[in-house]
Amino acid sequence: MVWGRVKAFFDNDFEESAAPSVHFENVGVRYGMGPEVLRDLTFSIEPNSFQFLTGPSGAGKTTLLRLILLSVKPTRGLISLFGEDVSRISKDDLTDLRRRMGVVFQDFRLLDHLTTYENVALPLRVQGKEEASYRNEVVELLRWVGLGDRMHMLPPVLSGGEKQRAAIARALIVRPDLLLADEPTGNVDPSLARRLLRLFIELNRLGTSVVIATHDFGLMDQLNVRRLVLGDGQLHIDE
Amino acid sequence: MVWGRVKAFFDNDFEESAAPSVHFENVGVRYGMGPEVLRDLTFSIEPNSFQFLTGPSGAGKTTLLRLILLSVKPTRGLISLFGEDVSRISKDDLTDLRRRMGVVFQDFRLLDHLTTYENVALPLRVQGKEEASYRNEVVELLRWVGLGDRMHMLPPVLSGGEKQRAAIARALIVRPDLLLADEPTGNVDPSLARRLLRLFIELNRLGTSVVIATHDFGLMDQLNVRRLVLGDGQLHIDE
Amino acid sequence: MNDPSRSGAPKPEDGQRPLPASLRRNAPLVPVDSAGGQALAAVIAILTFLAALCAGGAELVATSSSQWRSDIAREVTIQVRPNAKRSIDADVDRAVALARQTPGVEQAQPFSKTESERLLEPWLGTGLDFNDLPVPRLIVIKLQEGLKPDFTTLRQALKEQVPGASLDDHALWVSRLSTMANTIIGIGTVLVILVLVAAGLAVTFATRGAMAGNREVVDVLHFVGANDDFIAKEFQRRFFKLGLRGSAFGAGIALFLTTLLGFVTSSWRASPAGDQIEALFGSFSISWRGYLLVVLIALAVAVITGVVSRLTVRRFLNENG
Amino acid sequence: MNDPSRSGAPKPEDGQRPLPASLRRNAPLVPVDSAGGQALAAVIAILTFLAALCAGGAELVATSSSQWRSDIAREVTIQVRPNAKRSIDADVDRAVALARQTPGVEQAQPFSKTESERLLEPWLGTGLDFNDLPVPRLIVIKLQEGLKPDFTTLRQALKEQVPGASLDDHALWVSRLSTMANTIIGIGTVLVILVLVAAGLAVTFATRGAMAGNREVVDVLHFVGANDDFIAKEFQRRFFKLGLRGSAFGAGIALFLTTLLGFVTSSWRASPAGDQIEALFGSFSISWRGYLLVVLIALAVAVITGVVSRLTVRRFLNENG
Ligand SMILES: Nc1ncnc2c1ncn2[C@@H]1O[C@H](COP(=O)(O)OP(=O)(O)OP(=O)(O)O)[C@@H](O)[C@H]1O
Ligand SMILES: Nc1ncnc2c1ncn2[C@@H]1O[C@H](COP(=O)(O)OP(=O)(O)OP(=O)(O)O)[C@@H](O)[C@H]1O
Ligand SMILES: [Mg+2]
Ligand SMILES: [Mg+2]
Repeated sequence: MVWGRVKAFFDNDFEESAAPSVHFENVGVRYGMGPEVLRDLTFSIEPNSFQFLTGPSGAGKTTLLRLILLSVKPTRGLISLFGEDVSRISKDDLTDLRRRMGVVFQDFRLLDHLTTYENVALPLRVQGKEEASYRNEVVELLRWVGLGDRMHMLPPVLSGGEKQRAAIARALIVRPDLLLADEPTGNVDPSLARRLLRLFIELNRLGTSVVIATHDFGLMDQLNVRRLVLGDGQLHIDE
Repeated sequence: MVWGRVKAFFDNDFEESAAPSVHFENVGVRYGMGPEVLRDLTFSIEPNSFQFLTGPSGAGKTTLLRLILLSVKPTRGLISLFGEDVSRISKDDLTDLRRRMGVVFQDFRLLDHLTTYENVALPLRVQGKEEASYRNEVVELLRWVGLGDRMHMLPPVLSGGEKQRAAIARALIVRPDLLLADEPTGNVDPSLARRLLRLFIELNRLGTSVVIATHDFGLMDQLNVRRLVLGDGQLHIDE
Repeated sequence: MNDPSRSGAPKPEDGQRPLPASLRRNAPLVPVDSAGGQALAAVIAILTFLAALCAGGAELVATSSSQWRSDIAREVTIQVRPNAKRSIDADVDRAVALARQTPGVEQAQPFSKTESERLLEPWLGTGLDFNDLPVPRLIVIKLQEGLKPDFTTLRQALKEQVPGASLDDHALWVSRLSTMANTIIGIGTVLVILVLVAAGLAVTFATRGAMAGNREVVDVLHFVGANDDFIAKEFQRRFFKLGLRGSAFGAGIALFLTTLLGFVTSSWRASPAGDQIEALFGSFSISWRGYLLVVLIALAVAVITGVVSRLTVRRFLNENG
Repeated sequence: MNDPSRSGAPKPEDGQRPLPASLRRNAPLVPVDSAGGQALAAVIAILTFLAALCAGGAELVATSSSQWRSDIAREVTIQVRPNAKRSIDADVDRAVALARQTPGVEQAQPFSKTESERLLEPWLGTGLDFNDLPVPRLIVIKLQEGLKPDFTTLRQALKEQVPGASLDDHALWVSRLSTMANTIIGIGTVLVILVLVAAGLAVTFATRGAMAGNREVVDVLHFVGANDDFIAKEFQRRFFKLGLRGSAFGAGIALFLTTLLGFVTSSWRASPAGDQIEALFGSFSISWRGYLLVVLIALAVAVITGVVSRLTVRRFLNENG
């Protein structure tokens, strides 16, 4: 598999870059005129690290991920991504940053008019790559997440878990430097969840920083890694 | 609370009706030209019963619920709802049947342009009820599921778990004879899940048949009830 | 956490805050500003505008032409040709007397010699010495309005008593002008119908688009117990409002533009170009009938929008279970 | 289940089925049949159709009027009035000779007495004994095409040698007809511009609607690393296609209808009503210039659609981060 072959390259590459993938300093955010959903967040996500993000429903997990994705602006504080301050970033740089990140949305956000295959290949197509160069890889990944025979179906006819797996595959296909997954196993059975977790772990081994937002203690208990716990708008870190 | 007051009525009412809420006989279904997703399903859901529906991702849980909702037609076999054969049902009867059922969709299906309050009140509004007659009840239920201060927000700005709770409230508000919930706790934390389960149990006590499709063994283990397990298109029942 | 049904009163986690004064927003159940909405209103406005222009133009021609026509039809002339053997003045007097006897004739006025000569001027050139010419003389007869008297007796009498006289009731010209005007009115009407059909088409497409785009909403409404009637009504109400808004806007602009044009042309009227335009199109000030027509068209468009969208929605619902 | 990166080859659960021949569908990244799409195409078709009709009408008037005008301008007449003291036939011959000497005159043809009399008939009535009348005589002069000869010398010569003659170059009529035709052409042009503006507006609204309806798609494209340029291009391509389709359809119908009308009117032509219509509007067969115009308008609409939607998309993307 291609991933095995590029492993060495990634390993070398990440040794040099010391800057954390994500760094928050005293970040606070509110929606509109509402109360602060998150306040005084100060933390880092190191390159090649693995962590869970948890907290009760409505605690702000998704909001935190959206801050990292730059789709929500903090009302105060400083955010830097890959060592770069993002407060006055240009549109082009934003695109570049986004190409280094993979996201699994809580509500999947697949494009309904594209097949599963096309959805998963979308990030590569958007980057202007030739189809021949990624075709095998996409198919391989789809088979690994159990969508080998769903490749040509449109998302609206997929089951909930199938959509979720397609969303995961789309985030993984670019082998991003930073993976943000929002409740990526909420719609699949425990054995499939384990299988998907293995995929995240493998990606992490290849050099990606992984952040998984989840409520699923069963899933978190399988892996002894750092936990970022949100509650009452504040962050508490379990190493 | 109003529910308490109508309890006696429901209790008496259901003693007489012996017909099962749902009855399947040799039902099979396929989508388009594909393989049979479900085959040879024969089972009943008794009035005032409580059961979980489980099985791996893609096993056909949602499909089974959609069969009961009459939004998918079986390719063979017989389905009857509340003692009535539904193969040649008229449009008016279909509306009547649907008003006796409450559904929580796996993907919520809230109307994005209505507030949470309006979404929850929708089934009552559609039935032509006056707002004054249901207003307190809706607010009460919203507070119970923890959306008391989200009442006037539109679904797109709700968190995943909040949407799910709004969807649950919309299904419960009409106190249906049959409640179908598809993965109703996939996006909430375990303690909230327990709280929601209590709501379902209470509804069941008031006379509703409840079917909860879920992957969550943590949830199922809390209640010793019948489990309908789907696998390889076939149904296996754990009493 | 208490079980609500047993504890009598719920204990929500956010305390017993009083309810806000009103929870009712009465939001439409069908999203109002969905994709097609604004576009549809704009398009309906445009089409109404065009329809109103066409109708206004046709009305203008109809009004002017009916004026011309009645003017011309009300004016019958008797031509008395000079005859060396008779006195032309006596002939003219005789013919006038005969005409005045005919029922339905309001007035019969002979042209004087100078007037007759001036009539011939454009055709025979100016500066001609008319004394050399035995110029025929005209008698202009004005008919009572609305009456179409029978001229056979008059014709007969003239033939007998004034051999050089001939009666011209302009039938040919009236028919020519009628054909012309009717053609223009016909074209205008066809254009209006075309535009209304276009509006209907646009609404059909937009409704189908909106239904397809709102399939989710329709599904949800079905699931929570709404019947087709209810859903169709919701959609229709929305489209009727859109249609009314669009057509009112379009008609408003058309009225505004017409009024403006009326002002502009009335200031042009002195210029020779203005004269030509006015001769062709009449003055641009539209009568109350024109305004009424524009308002009617706006209403028609709104009604068409409502009806077409209702039919489309019903068909869509029947097709899609 | 094996870990793919360590086992070298994956062992998917559905076996190693060979890949299908092609996975490429090249589906557009922007949904094609979204709500507004069909409606927009229909509306563009309608507007193109109307624009084509207006343009066609204007072109028709332009062509016919330039024909009339050049015909009229090319025909200059000399009127020779009878004079008891001179021989009219000699005068006519003299005038003809003088006209033929003038440079730029192609032909000078005197009307015979009968022809002249027939010309006067509608004005003096039929059955008149023209022997009694000293009828003026006309000489029709045809000018060489494109030339506008100087008539001052001719006028001077006529004045000296044929006192009863006067030259009429129809200047007044030409200017009248010009004003009329130009007004009609102007109105047609204004209508075409109006319709094009309407098309632009409709596209703007539809694009904004489509963007709002596809906000999710835009978001996703942004998140997977597409820049604004890429997204704008995708939208523009789609709208250009829609616009082209719509305008081609509308133009097609307009061409078809015109051709059909041409056939119908040519069968009418015998009837008197047909005569009137033809006199007014010319024959309905549009010249190649008319067809070209319709095609140009269709192209213009498509281009407007593309450009306007691109601008709208860019603005939308800038406004919405
Ligand atoms: N666009 C928005 N406008 C206003 N409020 C918002 C918006 N998005 C989220 N919120 C509110 O912010 C709070 C945090 O939302 P968020 O989605 O981050 O929670 P979460 O931790 O992801 O919850 P869940 O586990 O249920 O998905 C919620 O109460 C939500 O209602
Ligand atoms: N409309 C459809 N057309 C074709 N295939 C469909 C359609 N809907 C569902 N399927 C397929 O039928 C199978 C069963 O789907 P279903 O949604 O019932 O699964 P599920 O048990 O609910 O799974 P999950 O737990 O992932 O939600 C899936 O493989 C799915 O791809
Ligand atoms: Mg969330
Ligand atoms: Mg499902």
